[in-house]
Amino acid sequence: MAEITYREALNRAMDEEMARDAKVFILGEEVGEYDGAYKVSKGLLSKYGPGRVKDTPISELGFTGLGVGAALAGLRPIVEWMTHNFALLAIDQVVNNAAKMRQMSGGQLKVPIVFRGPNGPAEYLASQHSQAFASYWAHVPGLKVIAPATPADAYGLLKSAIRDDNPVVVLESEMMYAWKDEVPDEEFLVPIGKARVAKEGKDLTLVTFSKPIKIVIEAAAALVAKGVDAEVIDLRSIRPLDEGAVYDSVRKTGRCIVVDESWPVASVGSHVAWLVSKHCFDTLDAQVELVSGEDVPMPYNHALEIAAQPSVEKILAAARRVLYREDL
Amino acid sequence: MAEITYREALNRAMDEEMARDAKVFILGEEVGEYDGAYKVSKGLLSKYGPGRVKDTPISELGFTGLGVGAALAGLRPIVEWMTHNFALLAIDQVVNNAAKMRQMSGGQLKVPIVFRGPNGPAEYLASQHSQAFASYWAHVPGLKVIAPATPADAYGLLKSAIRDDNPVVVLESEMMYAWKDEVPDEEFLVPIGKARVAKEGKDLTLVTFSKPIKIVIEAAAALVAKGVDAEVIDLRSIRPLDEGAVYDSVRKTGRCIVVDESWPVASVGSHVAWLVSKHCFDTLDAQVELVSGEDVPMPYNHALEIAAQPSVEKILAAARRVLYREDL
Amino acid sequence: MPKAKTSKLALPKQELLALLDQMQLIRSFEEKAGQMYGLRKIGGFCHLYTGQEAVAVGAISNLNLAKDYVLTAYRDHGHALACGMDPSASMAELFGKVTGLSRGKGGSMHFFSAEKHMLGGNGIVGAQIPIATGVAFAQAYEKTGGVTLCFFGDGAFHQGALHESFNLARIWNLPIVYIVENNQWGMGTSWKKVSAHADFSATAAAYSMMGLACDGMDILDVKSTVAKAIEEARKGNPVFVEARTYRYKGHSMSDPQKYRTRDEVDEYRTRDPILYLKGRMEDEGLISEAEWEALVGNTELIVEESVRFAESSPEPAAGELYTDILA
Amino acid sequence: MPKAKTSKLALPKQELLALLDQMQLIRSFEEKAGQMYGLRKIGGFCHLYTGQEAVAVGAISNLNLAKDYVLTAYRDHGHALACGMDPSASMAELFGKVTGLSRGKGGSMHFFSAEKHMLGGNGIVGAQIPIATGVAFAQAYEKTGGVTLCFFGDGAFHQGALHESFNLARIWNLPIVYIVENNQWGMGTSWKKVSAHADFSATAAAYSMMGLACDGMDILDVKSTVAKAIEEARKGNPVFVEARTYRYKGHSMSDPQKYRTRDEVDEYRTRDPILYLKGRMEDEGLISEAEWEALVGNTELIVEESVRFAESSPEPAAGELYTDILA
Ligand SMILES: Cc1ncc(C[n+]2csc(CCOP(=O)(O)OP(=O)(O)O)c2C)c(N)n1
Ligand SMILES: Cc1ncc(C[n+]2csc(CCOP(=O)(O)OP(=O)(O)O)c2C)c(N)n1
Ligand SMILES: [Mg+2]
Ligand SMILES: [Mg+2]
Repeated sequence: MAEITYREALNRAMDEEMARDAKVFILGEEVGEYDGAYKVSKGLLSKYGPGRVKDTPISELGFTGLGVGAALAGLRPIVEWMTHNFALLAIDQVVNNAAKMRQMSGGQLKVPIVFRGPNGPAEYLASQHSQAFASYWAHVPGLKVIAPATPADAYGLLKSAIRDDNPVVVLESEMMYAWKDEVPDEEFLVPIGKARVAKEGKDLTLVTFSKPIKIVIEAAAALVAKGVDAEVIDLRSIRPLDEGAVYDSVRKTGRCIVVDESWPVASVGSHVAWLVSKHCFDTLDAQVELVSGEDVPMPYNHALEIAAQPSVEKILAAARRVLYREDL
Repeated sequence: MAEITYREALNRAMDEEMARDAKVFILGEEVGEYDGAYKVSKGLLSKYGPGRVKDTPISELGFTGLGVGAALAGLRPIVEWMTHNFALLAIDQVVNNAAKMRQMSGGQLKVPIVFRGPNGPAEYLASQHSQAFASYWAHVPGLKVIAPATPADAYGLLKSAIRDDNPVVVLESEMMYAWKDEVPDEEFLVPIGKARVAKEGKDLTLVTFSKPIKIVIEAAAALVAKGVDAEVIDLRSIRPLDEGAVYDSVRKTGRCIVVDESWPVASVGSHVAWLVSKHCFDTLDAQVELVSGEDVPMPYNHALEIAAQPSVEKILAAARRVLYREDL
Repeated sequence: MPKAKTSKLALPKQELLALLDQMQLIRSFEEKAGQMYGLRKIGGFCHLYTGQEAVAVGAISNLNLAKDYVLTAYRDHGHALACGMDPSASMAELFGKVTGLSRGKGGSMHFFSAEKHMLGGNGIVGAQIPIATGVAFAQAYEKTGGVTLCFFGDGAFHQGALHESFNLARIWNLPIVYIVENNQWGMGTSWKKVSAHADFSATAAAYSMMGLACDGMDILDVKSTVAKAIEEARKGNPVFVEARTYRYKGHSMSDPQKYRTRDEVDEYRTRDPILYLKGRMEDEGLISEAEWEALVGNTELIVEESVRFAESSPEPAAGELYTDILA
Repeated sequence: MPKAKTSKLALPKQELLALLDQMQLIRSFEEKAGQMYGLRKIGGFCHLYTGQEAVAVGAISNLNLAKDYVLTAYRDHGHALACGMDPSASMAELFGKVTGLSRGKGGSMHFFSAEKHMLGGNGIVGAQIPIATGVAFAQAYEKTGGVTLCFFGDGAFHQGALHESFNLARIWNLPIVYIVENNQWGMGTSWKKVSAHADFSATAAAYSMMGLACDGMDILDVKSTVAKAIEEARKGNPVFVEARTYRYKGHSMSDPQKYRTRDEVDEYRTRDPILYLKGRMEDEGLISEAEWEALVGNTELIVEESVRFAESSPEPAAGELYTDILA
């Protein structure tokens, strides 16, 4: 079992799937000659050639729609968005076409396509380049949405996404690409729709997805030091959502904090917080808290930028509230 | 005090504001010679001329961005989207520019612009033409979002929106345009950010916005007949949200159902349901329920189309659950 | 501008009859759909194709739908029928019945046939342009030898999607023919008012593409022009064709059409694509009045049958709300 | 292609010196910004303008910024300085300080000056094109007599926003000059690989617009070409200008530039826009070595001062996170 980065894990997934199925191809800005803006597609051009690794012009709507058409006609495109920020230019093709073609055609068509790229704030990138759009994709029936938070999940979930006959949106992160962890050498798939218990615990449930897993694990460790044993749930899949895994945990702990780096209003985070509030109403010992990105456009200044994001300290503050313990 | 339609109320608001301020102009598809796809801009071309009522090509991204630029340079554009479905093509200009220009410029610029048009399902329009996108706009700091549900609010809120120095998104509805009600003859403004108690009550709080107000009022009437006195809150403004008005009501009634015609996941509805669950945790006697659009693309078939939307029956079913009363 | 008649009809009688028959089928189908809309059997947006029949039929008659594809916008009944899709299933779709093309879920704007390679029926103006470009990409990728016809209106021309797609098709040498059906109105907007240039097909040059124009009221001109375009496209050179045409009815069934004069419509009706071909065939003795009446009678039977089928078909079951969403 | 030198410099010495001075200021500023990035005083995406100075300076020197406007993309330091924005506030913005142009909230990609009519600094490729079109709309609406210059890169050319905007500008006769700074690379992508045609400015014809090309390494050519374009634009005729240029540094500070050769860069450095103008002026005895050294020394002082200012300025207070969002 080798330690590889999240970036390498995604790369390995694409490489294996391209080797396995000639219908799989990649398109996007800088995916070929440049090896990917964040080097996720490194080496694939030289291995599979320019017919299967397509450098596109900067035309998000056009090449995303082109991917949808190619999928309708039987290929299995992987569309790389340089970041999800730029995907707003292409969102019509995802929401109005990729997600609906099957339904509008009464089940005649399928759209096996993957849309992937980094989502959420990185560092010093200011407001147009630091947005987390999980909620935009999660909102839409007809899509699947995944957010792997470890190299192993990046590998196993992306492979499942490429083999899925439906459009799958993948939320990655510039900051996560360098994260390293063990990934089994033999091939495996991670099923879409199953959450992961990242840490077991009995006093409090922390639910999150994507990059915030890091601070959530840190917060859980800090809580352990204070005698609080938190369970950490990594959702992994946002649509479909593994509601059962979350409720099972909260029914055990009686308390829940959701952590989502997106803006709070109409977010995946507040949705999950409501689901828990509703389905665990009888067992909850405190309100469900949400630690989200602040409700502001991201500033460039680094101190402000950090203040705009979820943090260990914010999670601990929420824990104090749901545990009614000032001392934490 | 005259009875006028919602459509006439919007028209009167635009007419008065155009008369009052020469910087106000309208642009969009069919707003001029055709008098508006839904006749909301009727007569304005003949009154104000083609310089101030601009028929655009079908170029949502282009003319929306043009509006943003015109606003930056001192005008006060009203951008009509034929429907919010088509605004997905323009969403980048709203989210990345209109909402952020002030912040990115460190407060130097302002963007006084209104984006308006019908949102949500009408009838027999199938999946691409029947979407409710409140959550997409509500998610974004830097925007204001309003959803008038009566002719008087349509008039008073749209006037406030046009005078606001910030980008304001207005959610209307094809189905509401013909709704008729009394609107005072004298000029008035409705402030953005204040909810309205549409019906007072003490047993249960029903929270909604936009078109579902109709079935919510009907459901409240049906409940009265069964001895349940529901309070109805019409949010009117989604961003900013009048949280206080909602909590005051729920603290009184102890029970809450939110009704939102959007898809449920990461919706305004589930967000409000979480806010209530959190802020009224100590006073809630039951879980907060959400009655939303079904989590499916809208079918053309009318029976299915109706089944996909919130209904009086669905609200009553939710009421049975939160009141623990099978008999309702 | 109506062209001077070409000297002699270049196609065999059977082919000409087939073209005439398809146009007439569309005409009857659309007229019936209009009636059924009036009777509230059909709801929502219903965009009829009458007046434009020569474009879809002429262009699509060049295809081999075993490998070629067609995509268009919401004004899609004509293209569907020209692709050989079943009139009864089409009418049933308009009625929202489960026997419809899309099981009653798509309606007028969303006709599809996986079998006939007709991939919509798209309600977002211009959205089919990138999608069709992707279908052509798949054809090139798989070396199927197929070509894609992408139809759109004069109103769609100004969408950014067109610019992005034309560029992609050119740099990747995709086998696609873009056909703007310039019926001169995008809803109530005259194309001249919103277009920076008077000759759409001139735009092709900006993308190093072949640009062709044809008279969309003359099916023979459409057919031969698109044939030439297809030949070029099969070599990997995308082509842009403008077909100047006209729609007889309002934009959709709910359009009062105040923006144009009765005279303008009447003027075009004198150049009716069906009567034009029929006249040409008569001139050369290729159709008798009896043959014509048989043809019309036959299309009417088909259309009557489609209504009977649609009427008597069941609605989708309630559970259908949750099906056909994910594969 | 470098053009044959025009026979004689057509501008008075003071104007030429001012152009040289502005280009040199940008050069020094950018080199300093690069150093400061290396020292981690600046973070994130930082796109330097070295090599392209002649385009912004030459074009903007034609403007009256009391009524005219400038918009560009994220590679915006050069345009900002050419608009006369304060180098110290600019450097402070790069440092994220509250004394910066945007109070430290925008950073490198989002330089703005309401006063100097520089409206960004846009990080979404192509997004400034519709916005600039709207600024020009406001100028026409208010009959200010002003014109808008909209700069964008060769990579932005393929965005749909361009097509939509060009059409709008033409049909509404807006006073705008679109300038593509064709520095031949969009990140690591050669413009030739992703462009359907070799001559960008030919595209203008598709929109019935005047199209002009100039040598972006020759400030005099840029200045006179854009002057001509502005004259036309002030009459309500949008114009499209291609300035062929080159960037010396990587796309942003984090780009290893494997996609191009050292030779290609060196080749362009021999046509350096600053040395070129300086050489021309020397040929005609319009600048002495002492004058040149004074000029360079002066810009260096300004840039040193900008760093001192940025260094010593305070960070925004924590509460600034919640300000400048709504008006
Ligand atoms: C993106 C988008 N914008 C607007 C509309 C509303 N709309 C439907 S059809 C139409 C006019 C299209 O005209 P044209 O492309 O010429 O096609 P035609 O109806 O003439 O066949 C408009 C504006 C839409 N469906 N999609
Ligand atoms: C919509 C969008 N897509 C992609 C990017 C990422 N990106 C930033 S700059 C750039 C290249 C732009 O090249 P060009 O327009 O030639 O400008 P230059 O950098 O050469 O000045 C890309 C792809 C972005 N910022 N916005
Ligand atoms: Mg048309
Ligand atoms: Mg470039």
